[in-house]
Amino acid sequence: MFDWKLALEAIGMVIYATFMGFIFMGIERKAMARIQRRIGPPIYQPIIDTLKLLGKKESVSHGLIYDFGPVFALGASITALLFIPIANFQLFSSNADLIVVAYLLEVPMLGIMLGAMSSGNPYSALGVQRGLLTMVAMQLPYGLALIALIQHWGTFKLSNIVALQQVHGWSITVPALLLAFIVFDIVFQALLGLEPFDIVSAPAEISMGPMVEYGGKHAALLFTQHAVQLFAETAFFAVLFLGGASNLLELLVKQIAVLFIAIFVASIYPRFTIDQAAKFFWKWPTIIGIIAVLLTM
Amino acid sequence: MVSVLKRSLAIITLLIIGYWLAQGLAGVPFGQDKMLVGHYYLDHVKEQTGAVNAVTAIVVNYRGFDTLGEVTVLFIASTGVGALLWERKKRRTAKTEGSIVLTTGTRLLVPFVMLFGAYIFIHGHLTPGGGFPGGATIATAFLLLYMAFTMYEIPHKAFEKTEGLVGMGYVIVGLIGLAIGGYFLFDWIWQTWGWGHDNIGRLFSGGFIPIIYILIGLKVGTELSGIIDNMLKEGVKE
Amino acid sequence: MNELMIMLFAPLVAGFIAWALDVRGIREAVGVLGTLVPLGVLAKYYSTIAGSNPEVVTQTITVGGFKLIFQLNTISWYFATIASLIGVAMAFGMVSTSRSSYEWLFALMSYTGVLGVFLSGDFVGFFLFWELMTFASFMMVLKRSRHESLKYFVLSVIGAYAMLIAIGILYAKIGALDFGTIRQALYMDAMLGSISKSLTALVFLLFLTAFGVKAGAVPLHVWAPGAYSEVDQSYTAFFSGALSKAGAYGFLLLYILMGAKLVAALGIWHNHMVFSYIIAWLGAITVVVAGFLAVLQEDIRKLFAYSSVSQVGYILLGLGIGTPLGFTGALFHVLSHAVFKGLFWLVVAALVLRTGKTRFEDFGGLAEKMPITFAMSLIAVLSLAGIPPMAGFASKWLIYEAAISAHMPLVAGAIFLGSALAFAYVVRFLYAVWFGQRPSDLEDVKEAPLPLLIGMAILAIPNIVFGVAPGLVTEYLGKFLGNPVGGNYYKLVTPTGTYNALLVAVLLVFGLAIAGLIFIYGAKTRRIPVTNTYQSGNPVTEDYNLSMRRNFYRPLAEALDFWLKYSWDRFYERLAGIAEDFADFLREGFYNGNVQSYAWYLAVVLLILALWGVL
Amino acid sequence: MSVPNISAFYFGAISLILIGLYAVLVKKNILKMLIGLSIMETGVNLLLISIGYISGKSAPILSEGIEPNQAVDPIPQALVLTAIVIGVATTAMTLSAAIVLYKHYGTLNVEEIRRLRG
Amino acid sequence: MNGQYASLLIALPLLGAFFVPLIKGLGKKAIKTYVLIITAIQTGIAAWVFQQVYSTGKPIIVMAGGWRPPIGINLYIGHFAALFVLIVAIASFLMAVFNFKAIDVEPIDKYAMLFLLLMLGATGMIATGDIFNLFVFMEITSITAYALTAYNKTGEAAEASLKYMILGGIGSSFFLIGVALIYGATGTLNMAQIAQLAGNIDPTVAQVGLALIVFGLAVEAELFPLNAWAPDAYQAAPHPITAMFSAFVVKAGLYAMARILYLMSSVGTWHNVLKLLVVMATLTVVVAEFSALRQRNVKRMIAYSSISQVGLIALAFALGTQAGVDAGVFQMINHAIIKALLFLGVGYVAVQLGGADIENFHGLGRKMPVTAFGITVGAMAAVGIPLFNIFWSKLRIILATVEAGYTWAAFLVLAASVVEAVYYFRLIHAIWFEGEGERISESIPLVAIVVALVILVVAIGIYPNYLWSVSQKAGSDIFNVAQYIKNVPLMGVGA
Repeated sequence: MFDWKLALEAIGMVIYATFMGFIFMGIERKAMARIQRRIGPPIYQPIIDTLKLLGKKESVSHGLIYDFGPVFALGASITALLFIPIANFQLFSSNADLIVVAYLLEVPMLGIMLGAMSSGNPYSALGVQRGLLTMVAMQLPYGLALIALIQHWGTFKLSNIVALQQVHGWSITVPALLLAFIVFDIVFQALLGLEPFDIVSAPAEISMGPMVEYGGKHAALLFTQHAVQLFAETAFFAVLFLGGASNLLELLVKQIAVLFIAIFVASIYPRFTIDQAAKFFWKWPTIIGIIAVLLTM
Repeated sequence: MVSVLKRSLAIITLLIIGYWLAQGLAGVPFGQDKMLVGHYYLDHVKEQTGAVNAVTAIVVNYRGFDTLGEVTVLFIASTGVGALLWERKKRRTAKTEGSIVLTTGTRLLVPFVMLFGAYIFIHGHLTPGGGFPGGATIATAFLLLYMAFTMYEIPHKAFEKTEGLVGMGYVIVGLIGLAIGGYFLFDWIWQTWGWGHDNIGRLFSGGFIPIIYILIGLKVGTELSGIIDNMLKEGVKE
Repeated sequence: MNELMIMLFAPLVAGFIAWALDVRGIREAVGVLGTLVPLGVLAKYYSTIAGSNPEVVTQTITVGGFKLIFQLNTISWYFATIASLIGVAMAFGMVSTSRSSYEWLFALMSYTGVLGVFLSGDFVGFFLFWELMTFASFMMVLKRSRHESLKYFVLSVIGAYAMLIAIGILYAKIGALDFGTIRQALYMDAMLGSISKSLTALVFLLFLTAFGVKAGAVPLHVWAPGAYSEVDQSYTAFFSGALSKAGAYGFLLLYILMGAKLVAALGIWHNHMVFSYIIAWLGAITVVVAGFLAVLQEDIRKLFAYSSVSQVGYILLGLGIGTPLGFTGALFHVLSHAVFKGLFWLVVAALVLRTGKTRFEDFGGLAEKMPITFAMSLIAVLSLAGIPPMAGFASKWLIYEAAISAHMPLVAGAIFLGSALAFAYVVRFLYAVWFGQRPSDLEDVKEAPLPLLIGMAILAIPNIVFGVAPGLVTEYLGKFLGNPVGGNYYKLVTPTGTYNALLVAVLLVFGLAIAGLIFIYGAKTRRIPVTNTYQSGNPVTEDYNLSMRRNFYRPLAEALDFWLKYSWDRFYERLAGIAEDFADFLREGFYNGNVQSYAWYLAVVLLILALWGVL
Repeated sequence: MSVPNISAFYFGAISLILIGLYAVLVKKNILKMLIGLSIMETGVNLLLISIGYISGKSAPILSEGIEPNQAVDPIPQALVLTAIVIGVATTAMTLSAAIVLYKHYGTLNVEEIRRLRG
Repeated sequence: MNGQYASLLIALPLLGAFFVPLIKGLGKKAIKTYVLIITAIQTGIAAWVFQQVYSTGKPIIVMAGGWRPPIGINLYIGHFAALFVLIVAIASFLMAVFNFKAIDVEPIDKYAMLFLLLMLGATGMIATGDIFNLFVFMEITSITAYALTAYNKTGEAAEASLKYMILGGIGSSFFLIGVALIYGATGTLNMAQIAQLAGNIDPTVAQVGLALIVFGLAVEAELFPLNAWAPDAYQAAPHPITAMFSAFVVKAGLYAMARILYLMSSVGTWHNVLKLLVVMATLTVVVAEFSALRQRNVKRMIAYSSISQVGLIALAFALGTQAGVDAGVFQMINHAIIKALLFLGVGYVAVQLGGADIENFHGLGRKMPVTAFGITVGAMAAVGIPLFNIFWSKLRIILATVEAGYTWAAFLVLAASVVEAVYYFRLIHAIWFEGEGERISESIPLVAIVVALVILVVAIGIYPNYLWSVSQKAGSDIFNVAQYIKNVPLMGVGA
């Protein structure tokens, strides 16, 4: 019963996604540098960093849960990835719908939190607190955007949504869903932990937030997780609002487009403090979200 | 200022209540014959109870139960007063001896007053009045003695015993009625034994009414004087 | 006496025996036995209830002129089994945490009360066991604190009496008390409309208060934190696991008995039944408000109390949606909430038993000391936060499906916010209790005693089993809801979405495998104790024990300070104060000791009689 | 709302009752209240008797000269006999209570006798 | 032993009371045992009468003096009277046992007499079939009550009894006016005949007469504005007497009111008398409950609670429906049991620990466990917790009230019973979970009584069927006036 074709596709997709994830991280750093009129590292720099971290002779660990955290995070990201219909590979998306994927995208957060908390470092605890608060803050608009989407298309299944978008045109062409797109875009910043909402791992303040205690292969795992997460998020964004893609190349273009929007926004805005972020999320994005939802009722 | 308001308010309230009562009484016209059970009593009192005085017949025979209750009420009153004013040792509070007129007058009058009281309750079934007025007159005799002499005290131990005995007597008469006639307070003398049927209107008639009235007379006399005795005394601080 | 009665009164009798004997060993044994009997009887009846030709088991007894009907149909079997499952877990928990026979008596009495509520087929029995349940749980709280217990009792008695008046009105209008006749009469009445609209609204409001208090809907949730935390914690597993479900059962009963009539009376608005829309919004507000309050708590028991209120809010929300899918989601959440909340409370019981502390700042770093309890709490955390392979997620997913497909977007938005808050306060619990630096006085903490661990295991297994195979529950619930959810044991298929629990679990394992491989191929790791992190090797002394256990979510509190000014608690305290002052005023005013004024009262009555007579 | 035309006896009885009630309602001294109480009782007794009276008929003593249909209604008279004794009993009890009260409180003013209240 | 021997119910206590002065010299203990024996015999007779009436199903008509009603006075011992005379006898017997411990103020012989006559008064009020005889027995009960309230001879006792006397005096005078009016209109004093003639008497007279009689009896039955004397009387009276007050004295007044109310049901303005009574009864419940909320003296608190529960019974009677009356009777029986239990417990604590203030009740669970347990069960039953007896009767009353259309009354009554739950559970908390103290020995007979009453309360709570059937029969005895008239062998008297 175990169909080999699907398994191979899955493994291939995981490798492709990891690789492309690192490239996206590279593009992100490169574009940010370019905007700030400096050269910036080559786009394959993250791959080199990860391999360097993996190659370290010895890695420090603070107990079982400290190790289990990053492993669980990466595993969850991979699972989430496999449920998103990427270009023409349906993978397992027929078995889960939008809500399941949205939740699976948030599960890695728990893995990172577990690891960070068990490290015993107060800064990582501070990072955990900020990460959680951001998640709480952005959850409402995030939900409203998804609900508007579901109500408009009338189905939860990602594959159906992609099919419908092929037929009726992309989601952003619908005015109500445009509002949802804007909300989702703002929330997307927080999901990726980019500039206005990167308080979670605020580099200047608490150096990498929750990951402060991580080094060696734990850091490598977290970097891979971040890459897969990045790829999955952008793919998810593309599937929902930009009508998915018939082939990988078209998907890649859309993902990079989304990425660039995020990078431009990130490079302009200063950092919000946590309660400012919460207040902000509960003001404008929520209002727009509610309008979008009421329009699509 | 408040009391004037209160008084006027009271008057208004009472007038309205009075008007309401008057309206109610208007439905019961004064002086008309409203009797229903009364006629039966008047027609049959002679041959059923042998008493000439219908009121006494009703009080003792027809509605004997009321009177039994009535006697209990007075008994409760005297016990209650006794209980409330009870002191271990009590003595009279009177300071001044009665004047010559009073003392000699009492010495002369007391036996006659007592006799008259006895007369009232013995002839209860013939003449107006009965056990209660008779007993009250006897009590006035004792009151006279109290007013006249500062040291006089009624033998209250003996009086309490008589009260008890006489009360029991009344109930036993009722129980005999139950035993003989099958009904509590049944006038077995008049109904079953049929004594005194021939001399209605004379002393030995009226079934057990005279007996009961004698008992009531003694009881009321002792009780009222007991009450007077309790009230006229003060506790002795040992 | 057929099994139904044995099942119903076994816990009560066991409670009395345990209370009377009061011998250390026997008391626990009798207690546990008392809780096992109902579970056994229910298991025996599973085949008749859920078998091929399901038939309802009924038993009627006449008590004091009332005919009490006890029936076991699919719904009551479902609720009764959940309650008895939690009951057994509670009994195992109480074996190690409760010292006095007083607690055994009233715990088992409340157990009979809950079973009675679920099994009774007429309003008198329902009201009797409802009062019994409230009274028994109140006595458990009375032992520990007067203020909290009185607050709990007054609110739930107000609810019970509101229900009594509603029952009275129905009895006056229909003349019968048993559910069958009432349901039939109200169904007919929906067309005829002999019961007026306003009267139906009044009855609905009264029932809403009664069941709202017990389920802990927002305006009436004030008793929950106090009552849940002031009781022997393993009993709270039952208190919040099973007793709050009586409230949910009440709402379900409302639908069954008066559904048609309420729709006819209160009408439809934007194709939502008005009365169910009210219940949905009640649930949504409860979820959000209780979630925010839970996040800001400093005491571990208060946190879980508010979290329990918020989770019951989900159930109300599910019921409020009104579609068969909504009912399935709500009833599935009844099971999952009972199971993971029961587990949490047993974990709290273990913590309180071993450390004797209840505030977050006193805990820390217990993961090594109590590994099994930590593992159990991790399962409970995953389930409550709604991480996919767990039962919590399955029921929450169903409620999402129902809410959005029933076009109730804002309510669905509330669930999103609620589940995020759930995630936040559950992770906060993990951090404050299990990780970080361990305070010195917790060094000698031992693992929880065996019976407590058994209790936890009893509740942990269903979490996983129903998480991976949610079809079992939806297929059973489908029996009386006209199976809105298709798919087999491990895959839920609704008209608008699917969720393959087994596949998610398998892929999660697959992902972990990949990550694990990467981890193993990396360098070998050197184990360092938690203490020498930011001190670069120097031992972390007590005063340097920097940890963020106290007011972990201070920024959120600042963001919400506008809303936090108002508190329902203070509002009710003021109300009670006003009532007591009114009582004093009444007493001083009326019985002022002066005979004359008493005589005046008589005169006034005479005046009233006179005026009324004269007019 | 016509003023009801009732006979003098009823009017007398009702006014006695009202005067008694007035005393109880207004007077401050306990003894005066008790006197008011006994006035009321006498008023009631008078009312009871006057209800039984039939104008132009004699007392219900059926000695030789008087026929049954010439007698007044005997029942109220029997009732009054009991009511008077009850009146005596109540007054005796109230007075003895007043005596005990005075011994303990030292005053008979209704305002001051208020230890038991609330 | 034909029915007439039921008159022993009245004769025996009377004979016993009159006999007491003769044995005065034998000392306190002898008198108390004497009272115990008399009440025991009375219970025996009452049980015989109860068995007689309930087995044959026909009421016993005792005709005093052999005269058939309406000529003579008749005692109508129907289902209700038989039941309640038994309750009066049993309660008096229990309190006679309590006398040994509770009474040591001096004139014990006078106390014994008053004790027996109080029992007599209540029995008479319940059994009588004649309204003036009802007045006499009401007077017997009230005057004994005045005397017994003032029995402790303290300042408070005298004050309480004076208040009771003045209000009782006014009440009974107006009752007598009512009787006079009814006699003036109908010409008879027998209740059955009045019921027959009530239809065609002048409506204003009937309205005034009925209103006055109900007013007079309402003072005795402690309805709202008229019950100002009750808390003081309950608090100041000796403990066994307070128990008797709340167990049956009040109820005798309430029964008499209900009996006359339903007899005159054919009077035109009957329905709005009922409405007024419903309002007064509900106010009684509410005011009494609220006044009990912050009581420092536990005895006064339970007095208020007893007044409010009696108000509940009055509400049940005032509904005017068969279900209401049955529920009222059922509540009467249950209330008698738990109030006897509560006052016995509180009284015994007051005797042992000196005074009934809440401070003495702190840690009572450790000092006097059995009494504390009795009080707790009594309190829990009073609140209406299931598995206790009041739950069933309160449920019946509420259902009957709502059925009769007085939903607002049911609402107020239930709000009041929430208040009742608060102050009772504060008491329970004070008893069991506050304060400390070492064990004090408790007297065996009282412990036996407390345990017996507790078992009774729980037994009725678990199996109320028998008592409910009894109260249904008793309820129909009051409500079904036509049957009452048929039972009484009226002579065809009249012009």
